[in-house]
Amino acid sequence: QYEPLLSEKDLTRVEIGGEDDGSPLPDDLTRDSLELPELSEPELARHYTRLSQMIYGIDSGPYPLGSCTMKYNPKFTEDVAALPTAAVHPDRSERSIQGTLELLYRLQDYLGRIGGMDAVTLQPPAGAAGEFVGIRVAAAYHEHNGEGHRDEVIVPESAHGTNFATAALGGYDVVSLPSDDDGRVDLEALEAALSENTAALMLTNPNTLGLFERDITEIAEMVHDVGGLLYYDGANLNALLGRARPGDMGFDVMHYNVHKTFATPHGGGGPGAGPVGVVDDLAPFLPAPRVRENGGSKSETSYELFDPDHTIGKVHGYQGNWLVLIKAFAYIARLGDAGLADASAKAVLNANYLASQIGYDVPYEPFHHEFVASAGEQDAADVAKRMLDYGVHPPTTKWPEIVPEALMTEPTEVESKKTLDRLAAAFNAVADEDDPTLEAAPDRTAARRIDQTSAARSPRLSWQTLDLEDD
Amino acid sequence: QYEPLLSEKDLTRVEIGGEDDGSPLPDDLTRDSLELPELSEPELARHYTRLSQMIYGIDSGPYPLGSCTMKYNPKFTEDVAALPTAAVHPDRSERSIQGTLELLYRLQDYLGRIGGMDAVTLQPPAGAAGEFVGIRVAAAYHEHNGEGHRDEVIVPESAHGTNFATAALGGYDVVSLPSDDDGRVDLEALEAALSENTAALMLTNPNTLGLFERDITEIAEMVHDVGGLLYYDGANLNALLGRARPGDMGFDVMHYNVHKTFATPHGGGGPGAGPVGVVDDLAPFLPAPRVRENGGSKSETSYELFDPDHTIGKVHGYQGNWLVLIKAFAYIARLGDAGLADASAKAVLNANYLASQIGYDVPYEPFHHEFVASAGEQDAADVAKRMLDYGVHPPTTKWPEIVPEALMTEPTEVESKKTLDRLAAAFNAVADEDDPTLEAAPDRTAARRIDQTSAARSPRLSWQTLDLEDD
Amino acid sequence: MHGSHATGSPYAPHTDEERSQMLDAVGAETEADLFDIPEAVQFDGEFDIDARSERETRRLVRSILGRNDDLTELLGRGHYGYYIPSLVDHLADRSEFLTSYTQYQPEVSQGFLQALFEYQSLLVELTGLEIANCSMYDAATALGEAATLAERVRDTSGHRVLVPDRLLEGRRSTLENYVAGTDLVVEAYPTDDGNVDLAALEEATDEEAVMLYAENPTVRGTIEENLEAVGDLAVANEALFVLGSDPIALSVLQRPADVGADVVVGDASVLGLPTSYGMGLGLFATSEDYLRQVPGRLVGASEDSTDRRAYTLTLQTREQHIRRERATSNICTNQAWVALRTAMHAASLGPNGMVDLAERGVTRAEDLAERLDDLVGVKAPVHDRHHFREFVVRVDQPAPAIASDLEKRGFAVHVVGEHEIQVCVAGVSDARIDSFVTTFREVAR
Amino acid sequence: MHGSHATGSPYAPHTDEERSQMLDAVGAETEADLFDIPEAVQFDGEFDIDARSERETRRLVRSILGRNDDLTELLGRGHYGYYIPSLVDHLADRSEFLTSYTQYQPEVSQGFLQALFEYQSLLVELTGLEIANCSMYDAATALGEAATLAERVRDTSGHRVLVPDRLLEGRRSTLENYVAGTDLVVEAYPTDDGNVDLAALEEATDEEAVMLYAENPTVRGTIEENLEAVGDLAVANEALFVLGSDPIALSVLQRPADVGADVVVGDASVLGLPTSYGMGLGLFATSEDYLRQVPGRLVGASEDSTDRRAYTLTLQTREQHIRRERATSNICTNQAWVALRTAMHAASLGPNGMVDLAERGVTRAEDLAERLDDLVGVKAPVHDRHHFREFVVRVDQPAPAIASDLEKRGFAVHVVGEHEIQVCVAGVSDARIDSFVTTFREVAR
Repeated sequence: QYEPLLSEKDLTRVEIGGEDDGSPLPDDLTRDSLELPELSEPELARHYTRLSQMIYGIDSGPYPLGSCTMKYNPKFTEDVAALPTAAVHPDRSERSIQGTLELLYRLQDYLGRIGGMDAVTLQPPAGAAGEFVGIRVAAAYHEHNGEGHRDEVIVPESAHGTNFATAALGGYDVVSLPSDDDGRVDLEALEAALSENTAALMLTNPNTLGLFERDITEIAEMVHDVGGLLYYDGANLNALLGRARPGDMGFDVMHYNVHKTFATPHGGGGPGAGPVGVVDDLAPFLPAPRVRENGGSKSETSYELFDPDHTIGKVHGYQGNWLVLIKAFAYIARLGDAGLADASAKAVLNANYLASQIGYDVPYEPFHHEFVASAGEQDAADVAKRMLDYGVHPPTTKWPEIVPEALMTEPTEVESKKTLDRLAAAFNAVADEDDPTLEAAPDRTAARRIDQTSAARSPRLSWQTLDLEDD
Repeated sequence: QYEPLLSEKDLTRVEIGGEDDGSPLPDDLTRDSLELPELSEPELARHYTRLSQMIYGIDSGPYPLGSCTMKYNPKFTEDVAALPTAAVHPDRSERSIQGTLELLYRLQDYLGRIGGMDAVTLQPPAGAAGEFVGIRVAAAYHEHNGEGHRDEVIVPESAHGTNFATAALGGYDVVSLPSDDDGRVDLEALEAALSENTAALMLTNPNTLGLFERDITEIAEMVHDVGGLLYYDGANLNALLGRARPGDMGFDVMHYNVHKTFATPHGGGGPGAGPVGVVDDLAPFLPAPRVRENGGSKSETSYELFDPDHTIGKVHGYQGNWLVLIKAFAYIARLGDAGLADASAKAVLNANYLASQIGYDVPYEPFHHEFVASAGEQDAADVAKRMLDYGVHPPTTKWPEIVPEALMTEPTEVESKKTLDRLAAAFNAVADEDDPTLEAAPDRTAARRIDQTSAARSPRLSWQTLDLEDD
Repeated sequence: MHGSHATGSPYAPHTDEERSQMLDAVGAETEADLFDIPEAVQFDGEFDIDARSERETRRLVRSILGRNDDLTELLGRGHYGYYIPSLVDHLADRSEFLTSYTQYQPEVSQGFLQALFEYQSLLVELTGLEIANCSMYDAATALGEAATLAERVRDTSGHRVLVPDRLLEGRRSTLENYVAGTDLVVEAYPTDDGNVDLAALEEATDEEAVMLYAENPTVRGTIEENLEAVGDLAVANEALFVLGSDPIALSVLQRPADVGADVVVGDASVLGLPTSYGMGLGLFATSEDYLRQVPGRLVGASEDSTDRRAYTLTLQTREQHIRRERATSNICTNQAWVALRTAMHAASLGPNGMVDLAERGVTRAEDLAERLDDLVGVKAPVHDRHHFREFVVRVDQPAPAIASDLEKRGFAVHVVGEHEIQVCVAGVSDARIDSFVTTFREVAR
Repeated sequence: MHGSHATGSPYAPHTDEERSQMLDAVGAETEADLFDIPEAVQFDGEFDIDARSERETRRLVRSILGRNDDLTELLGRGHYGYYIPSLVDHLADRSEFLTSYTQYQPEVSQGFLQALFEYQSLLVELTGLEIANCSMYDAATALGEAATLAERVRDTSGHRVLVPDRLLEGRRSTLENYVAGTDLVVEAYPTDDGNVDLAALEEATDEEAVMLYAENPTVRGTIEENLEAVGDLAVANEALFVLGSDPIALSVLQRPADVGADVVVGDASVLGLPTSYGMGLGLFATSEDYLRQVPGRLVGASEDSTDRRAYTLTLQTREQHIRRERATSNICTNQAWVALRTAMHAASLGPNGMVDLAERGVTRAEDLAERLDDLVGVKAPVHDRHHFREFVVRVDQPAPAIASDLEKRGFAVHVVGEHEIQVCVAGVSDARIDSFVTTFREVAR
């Protein structure tokens, strides 16, 4: 059932200033009026309840979006983030927010251990912001060493789009690296791409095909040999928890997607958080401030903020997405070593089991937490739309492009065998259907197939552009 | 989409006792095993999320159940009931729970003012329990006065079923009272029913037709003249807030349905709360304990529990539904005099407006917060089922029986004109439909028309009685 | 100056314009015209209740409840502070569950009906009895309802309801009120070292007995060892055997059906509800023999018109809204939402978790009793029985003084005799238990 | 002993039996067989992170955060403690909102898309500009994105980004990082008595300027009086006029479109989010001229195949997952859920409530300034301007000492100069303001 816009329920214009309204400001400092919906709490409760019913969330069913690690979000982490003691203003004195600083310090420490990194900043508010910190840190490092001429960042063709965009935002030329026949970094191509102008190679491991870059040690050596840095994109870290650490593989800098690996909810697009870990050599360049211990009394350690010596400054007004960081801390503290390792083990088991149950071809293996199937003669986007009709969320589609009509699938550890069987049944049912059926899909959803071309050709980006209907 | 039972998702049998399980108890004190579903948090979150989606709640749309006063439940009242300071054990010392006692005291006071009553108990956990307190108090009062012979309670034919059942539970003979042609108490019939055996007359005002008992003063006199007591059923109090008070009308005892009048959520059937107010003469008989001030320090009043002199004892293990009482207190404190009076004003306006917009005949008026329409040649139960297809909740049906095929409708004050128009449209659409259409309804709901006969004829009251399907 | 609704209900959505249109439609100038109240009974006074903003109201309640002391509660006797998984709050608070009415339109209430059906099934497994209703108010009222059931189903002219002498006052008093309208009489039988005094009960039981009531665990925390004997006694005298217990205890203790219980009552909110000043959830399960006499609502499985399984309230002819004065009970509004929470908590624990929780109640109580027993001037437990979750402690000093001292130091306990204190381990962390022992040593010497 | 999952993830639902079946299906003995990690880089150490129960974890976090002092915050400068209606938490926490992903499958995301479309529309009304995206991270990053937009759309060879000398350090530093990969240079222009020093800005502005940035209200709480002049200056020099503000200020202050703003940035989480140690919601609105250059996600209306209105992410060819290194920004994960909360809070206030809240920010700040100005050794406000919600106070005593004394007595304020303190009234109750004035009198003398 269609839910009208708030503006279709009411629009009330309030006049501001003028003669007798009692506005405390002179008219030349104010606007004339404000026109917005004026609705009561019962009406709003129903509006947003109805809207929520037209959303597929993680509590609705499986959500196997490749590279997105859509885990179940434990309910209790919401409770701890909602503690009144968590609501502090960013300009509070350090002395008065020892709790906040302690939690940040502990999370820095946890993440350092998990990634094998020496120093961590929690400031980046998302994965892409973490990448940006990595690139800016790399730039500052090279500059500091008199190597400011390095102007290239190498990115594998199959990498996440943010890697390219981030490198460009950092002012680098992007050198794209093709995969080899096995779907991994082509060492010869890498050799060719590397030069004295190389600032960094950005890599995710396992890569977007779910494959571990077996030559990682050699890759690290090659990059380091030309004076470049090795960046780890943490999007796929859920494959490795407790079994391998980027720091041990030779990576110099990495980001963590806590809204993937550490189960903080994705919120319909965000907020997430993208902490960055680095090896000792890069620590002086991290954003300011970070948190450290400063002694304190016998019974309680105290904490303080400090600016790294050669800090790049800030990439966020304050310290990033604090509420998200609390949830990530709580998740890690809940699972501990054994839980984290089990999460990866079950994530990899689930991906392999699911792949074994579906009829679509999976060209590259051995994959880990995710696999990329090919829809073959079918259009992958249509396959996805049709899967919606079976009550499950489809995988990421048409990417990475190395697999034709890619169905990039990451079930995560939270799905049971029964759910995976149901998901496999949906894949297989769609695999047997013909193109017209697929093209007509979905037909059991709140909206039918949406016209993207019309949306983009005549953009209507606010209710002000629509012919509103009176509710 | 069908949601399997928990037991269809898993059943795990745990053995208890036996030789090597390490049970701390000897086998003869334990059961052999326990067989229940063993499921993980993600699976349970999805189960209950899915179940919630198959429920129509107050945030889903209008809920015009006559006599049920299904108001919007303000969200903030949940927050105050969830305060950690509210979680206290019933055996705590009075000194250590002054907050709880103060809130109860203030609520007793609020309710007394609103109902025009001298003393209030908050113990009854529901309206029917409040009625039971009223009947037990009446019995104790008569007994105390040497009038233990009074063995009849008079109840109007159109009264709520609980009135009859409560009087019977109290050991009284129920004398049923017909309505007059205007739908109100028939004074002659009342005269005939009253006698020296009359313990009480139970009345709701406005009555279930929404009509104010205009002769209430005379009725009170008649009842009191024979030595009976007048009981007010608070189910319809939402019609009168700030405009009339049972105490002023001559009622001796009344209950309040806080889950109706004071917007505490109904919880799919409960918990509610049914506080009881009485005039001074009856106060010594109220349940034990109640709360009173006991002086305290200069800065803070303190409170204590006390047993009324001739208390009937208890009707609940402790003090009733405490969490519900907090919500009721918060609602009253939020609205204040003006808000409460406005609630009744708008409730009555809404009922009158809705009645004016529907095609069904409304035989009795002037009604207040609710009206009873007649479905005429249609079956009222079928009308209700068909209304579900229009996305609204139907009214109470087939009751009171004084109106043929009754549609007892109470929109409450929380519905906007637009919602009432939508509700009226649903009424009117169904009014134009034929019987086969109505009998086939509903067809847009989670379940289609459910076979009541089959349910009652071969009762299957647990999953143990079903052939379970493996999910 | 810009706010609307400043003088009305914040939850009435009417704009001035809509209000006018509506008044026009009904032919009234103001709402007052719609009221048909004789002048003599019109109220023109004030309640003198101030309206407050949402924020101020929250602050008010927070401030009032802030007067409650923050104590570690070692309290039990029917209400327990077990940890409730976060899942329960988050899901039970979904407004579809919280704000819906009784399921009189089952087609749009399937989710709640199924949850209640699952709750009933949980109790069926726990008790071994075939029928559980979907809630009474609490243990005391469930006990009262059991007595009226006994009265309705009795074959004899008996009128005696036998209950243990050590019965919570609220249960006894409520029971007395429930039978006040009948010819039943409540009589106490003695207990012996915390359990039923079987010889005395045998003595007391005759054909006039219509109901025998026992509890397991008992109010003093002992595990009852005589249930089968009580059951036999009930059979021999054609009395109804009513057993009081709760879902956690039932997870490991003797299954009621195995000891001949005809009805099981108790407070099921030990799962799912924090300590809420006595708010509860009346558990009521019984044999299928009494199907038509059960009080309260029952959810049953059925089929919809497409032959799919569907759930509905059933056997409603037992209930007050149909049967009126011949109903099996006057209950209408019940504790459905608490039952939902209980079912969620149980589901969250699973059978392993429930058994664990129950067994830890035994071992942790044992441990604490041993540690207290080591203290000077203290004997624990008083009764030479197995204990479940709580036990009675004998102290040389006057018990009220000790309890008061403990309270000042942050602990709440029961005083159950001049020199008897009762303590409970449920929900209390190991660290707080350690601290309690230390404190107890100081105050008990 | 009965618990499962004791050593694994509590959120992985696998039973032992299912795990075996799955391993069989993939032909592995254990999960370890499925990993393809060279031995050299395998990790066989420990993180030394203990697993905890849910309850213990909650207790841990509660205990850590319990070390934060409970202060009344008279803090502002971009983050405010406005009261958030309970409605917002209850509805935004519905798991469909909280746990869903970016709306790449719009057919099953209509609810979130519509909410974001409504958020965009709110900003369009507030700014008077045609386009608002559905979030950046915070005000600082939105400012950075505005500069890169200026760089992309510039007609000239200019490279100067002019910002006020009094700019929050976090905004300035973030801006510097965002333009580090471009030829843009950030330069400060002077302010005068809290507002833009117009003469100095005119002096500083030339054709090399690609962006002029001003804020209203300013960081010192003054209402900017020179916006139109700044707008004219931007037009004259073909520079982009970027204005910093927030939704509450925009409810009453001059409409950005009316003063010639090309872009509006700021922190929209002043509505909908409690103070969260700087967590924010980057507001970004601009003219339709820059439609194809906007950073971040845009929700648009369209039709579905049955011609019903439907919403979808649109113009995605601007974004990184399509355009890669030629994207308008690298942003992917954003602050969508915060935008939802902001939209809910705004809807809850309505236009009357928003104007009220804004105007009360003016009058309550005025009142407090007057009361402080009456104190010995205190001048308030420092600037002879209209103020919005906050203002600077001059104190004779050293400001850090005063702030420290205030903190000891329960109040947090900003120190903004050796003898300057900044205070903010937003979200502070009248009672606490009274108490603050009393306390200030004591510490300032």
